[in-house]
Amino acid sequence: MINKIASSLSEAVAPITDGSSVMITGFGDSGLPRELIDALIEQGASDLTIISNNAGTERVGLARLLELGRVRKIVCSYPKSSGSVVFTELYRAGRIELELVPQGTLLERMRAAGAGLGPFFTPTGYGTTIADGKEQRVVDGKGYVLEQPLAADFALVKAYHADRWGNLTYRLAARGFGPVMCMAAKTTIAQVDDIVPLGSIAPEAVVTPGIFVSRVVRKDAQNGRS
Amino acid sequence: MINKIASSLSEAVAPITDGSSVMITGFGDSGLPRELIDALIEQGASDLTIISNNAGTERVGLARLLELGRVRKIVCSYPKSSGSVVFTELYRAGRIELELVPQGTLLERMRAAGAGLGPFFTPTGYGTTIADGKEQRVVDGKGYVLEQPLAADFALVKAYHADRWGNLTYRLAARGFGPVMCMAAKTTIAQVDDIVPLGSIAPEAVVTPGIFVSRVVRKDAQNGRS
Amino acid sequence: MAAAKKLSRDRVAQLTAQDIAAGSYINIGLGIPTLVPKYLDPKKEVVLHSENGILGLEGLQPGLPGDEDLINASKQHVQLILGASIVDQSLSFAMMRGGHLDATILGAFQVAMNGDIASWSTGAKDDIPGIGGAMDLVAGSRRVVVVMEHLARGGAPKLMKACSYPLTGLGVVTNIYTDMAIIDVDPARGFVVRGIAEGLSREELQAATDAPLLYADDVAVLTEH
Amino acid sequence: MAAAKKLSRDRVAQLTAQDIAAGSYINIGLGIPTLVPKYLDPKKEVVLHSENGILGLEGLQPGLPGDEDLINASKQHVQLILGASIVDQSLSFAMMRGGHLDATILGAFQVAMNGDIASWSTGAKDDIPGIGGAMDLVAGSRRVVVVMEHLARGGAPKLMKACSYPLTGLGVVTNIYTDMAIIDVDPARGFVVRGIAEGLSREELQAATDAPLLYADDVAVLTEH
Repeated sequence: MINKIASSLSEAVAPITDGSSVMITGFGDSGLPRELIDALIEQGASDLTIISNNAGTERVGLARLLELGRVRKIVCSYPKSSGSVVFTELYRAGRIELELVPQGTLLERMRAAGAGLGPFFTPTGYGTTIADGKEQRVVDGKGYVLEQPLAADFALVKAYHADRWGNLTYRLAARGFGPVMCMAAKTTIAQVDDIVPLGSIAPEAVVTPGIFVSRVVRKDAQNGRS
Repeated sequence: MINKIASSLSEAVAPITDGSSVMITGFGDSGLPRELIDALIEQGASDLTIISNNAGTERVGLARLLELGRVRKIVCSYPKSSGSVVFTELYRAGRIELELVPQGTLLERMRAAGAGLGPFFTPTGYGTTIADGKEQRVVDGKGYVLEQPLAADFALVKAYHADRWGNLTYRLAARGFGPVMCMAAKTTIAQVDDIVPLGSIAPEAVVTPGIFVSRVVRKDAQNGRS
Repeated sequence: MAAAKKLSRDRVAQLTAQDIAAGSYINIGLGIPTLVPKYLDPKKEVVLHSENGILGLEGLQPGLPGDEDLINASKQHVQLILGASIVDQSLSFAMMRGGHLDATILGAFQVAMNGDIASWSTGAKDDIPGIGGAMDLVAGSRRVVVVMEHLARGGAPKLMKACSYPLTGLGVVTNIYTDMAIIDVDPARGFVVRGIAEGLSREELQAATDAPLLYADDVAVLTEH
Repeated sequence: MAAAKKLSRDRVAQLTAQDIAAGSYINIGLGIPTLVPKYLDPKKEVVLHSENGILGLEGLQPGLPGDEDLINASKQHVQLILGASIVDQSLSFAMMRGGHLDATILGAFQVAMNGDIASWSTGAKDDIPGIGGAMDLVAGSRRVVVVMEHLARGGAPKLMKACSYPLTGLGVVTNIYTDMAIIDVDPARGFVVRGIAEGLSREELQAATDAPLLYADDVAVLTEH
């Protein structure tokens, strides 16, 4: 019997090791898997590479992970949201590496990895500093930059409902980066509001099929509880 | 007011001109926009390039369009289904051009066009005759073929429900090629079982947003009827 | 130059809104563009796009509680309108890069007469860089409409012969709305003024602009009301 | 070679099914592979994938009417199981090419000792070519399992030193199940037999095979029942 349900948040993030690359969903404060991030903070893995659209705000969640010195490098499109104080401090002090990627390119690089494609040409950033050191090519009069697939060891994903096979739905615009990150990570861990019986999610309403998901956990599943 | 509803099938296909490229959804006999194909047969446009997974069966629908000599070229992955008698006759007689494309590459080429990407590297077909004349590259020990985006003038799509903005749902596996073809064609024409009031399709249940759709028509909307 | 000759931010937004065709799909960026939606005639059914995967949104009605899972690119709470759809973010960016949006309306640090735009970094040493969706938006939208103040805060021109800041996109800007003028970018000829703020002379406008200005046959006089 | 020494198509399918791990995601191709699902223990919850966008399907129960919008890659009517999901076809192929399927089980014209597979064209002049999803399946699946008769209809070998027909994929096949043997493909060493049909000698198996055969330490004797 397929059973991807983890009985606690700490069990769900247990396999993350030092040096791992970790994708984290979210757009600003929307779609963040807050409970999984807190479990990762508690878990202790360090020397992480974080792939996420933003770099955290205030001194909680992702920003707290940064502040604790657990993140070696961040790959993101927009680390300067108001309130991104921790990232700003670390970056100016030269204590964190930044790979800045246009948001659509970030998504497409993850999708390429998840879909088994190799490098691809995108018009985004052609002729800009983002293209420095990359192959550029003009096709039919339009300029393109060659970008590489981006995979990760883990993805922490905020979803809405899951069943024991890992089929997922998302709530409103929290869908965001979820479907693409689920494809691009070797191990995808999704936190959900509710775990429902197999068959409760209509086949046409499944947004991310369980084949892309390794573990699901209720966002309120504390240690020792299921 | 946005109103993409065509009052008849013939009105829906009216803009298709001689020499057009036309994508057609369907996998075997599933997901075929039969009524739109019949309207295209009646409409008369010729010298067409058809982009579809298969090449029609028996002597109806797409096969009938071929038999009438209206198709110059077909781009597909599998033209030899049982019952593909018309294609076989024309192909052996040298009276139709065939561009054979692996199915995943066909889908990905259309998606690239719809998503504004340039050429991309795919592992599919590396080292095979499909790669003849194409750029090949080995990245991290894995071989890839460079494939080009594939756009079209029109797409004929079988969907299930639509509203006046062109938001679409699909029924079961008839979803198939629909979402990708809607993106890749300049003008997308969708036939549906039912046209529903704006707002009837829940925002999270929309599979193809109206931005990718130009016209919708009920599959039983005959000439002069709405 | 007297401040009185400049149009208000709201008036610039209103002029921008008036030029948006009915039924258009539009992305709205930060800065003055955030004021554009309130001047869109609802009868035109202009559909707003937000890069995080929302098509068909409007500002949250006063008094309603915000929903964390419904925000726009400026991170403001929004609400869905009838006909709205939610997509994953890669499909949202396919809309942008794939030429499906009729226009993107955004601010900029600088625009060059060849249509180059610089909007993401001043290139300063201690600048925290951030691109977000801007490079994708300008790479694919059918029209790239810049809405901004004509001059930078210190009085430096923003409409340039060539941008000095790092570029967001090359040769992409089609139209510019500022507090002094409405200017089209002609790929062959450069900046072509088609509207000028009331009371502002052509000499004054040129003095506030780094690149040479051409004028359309019909130049509208832009009044505050 | 006596036909009695060959395993039946159903037995080959059964042997294939026994080696599929519980909870696997599997794609099933045409030919003998279509017989595999009926030998899968339902308790193993093996999830079948169909390239047209179905994950979680089974054969249509006798007496039920087929639904045109629910077919498999062999164009047979199927039905969904609990936990099934429907996706658009580009996502379905992302599953295949992206390494998300645990195995693809398909037929072939020829397999070479380096793992090359030829399954889509005999290269004959009047052959109507057709690729479908085969090239994508072999390009990405974690295991590529070929299930076929050991010899071609005319008696020619199908397990080759090198394929003579146009290739579907290079160096991809991991395991082969035939009516004579179960053979693993070792990238360094070539064909390694780990099961041989009861009553068949190693000499007879080699005579039916173009490429040299190695043997695993433990070679199972494959009985019909």
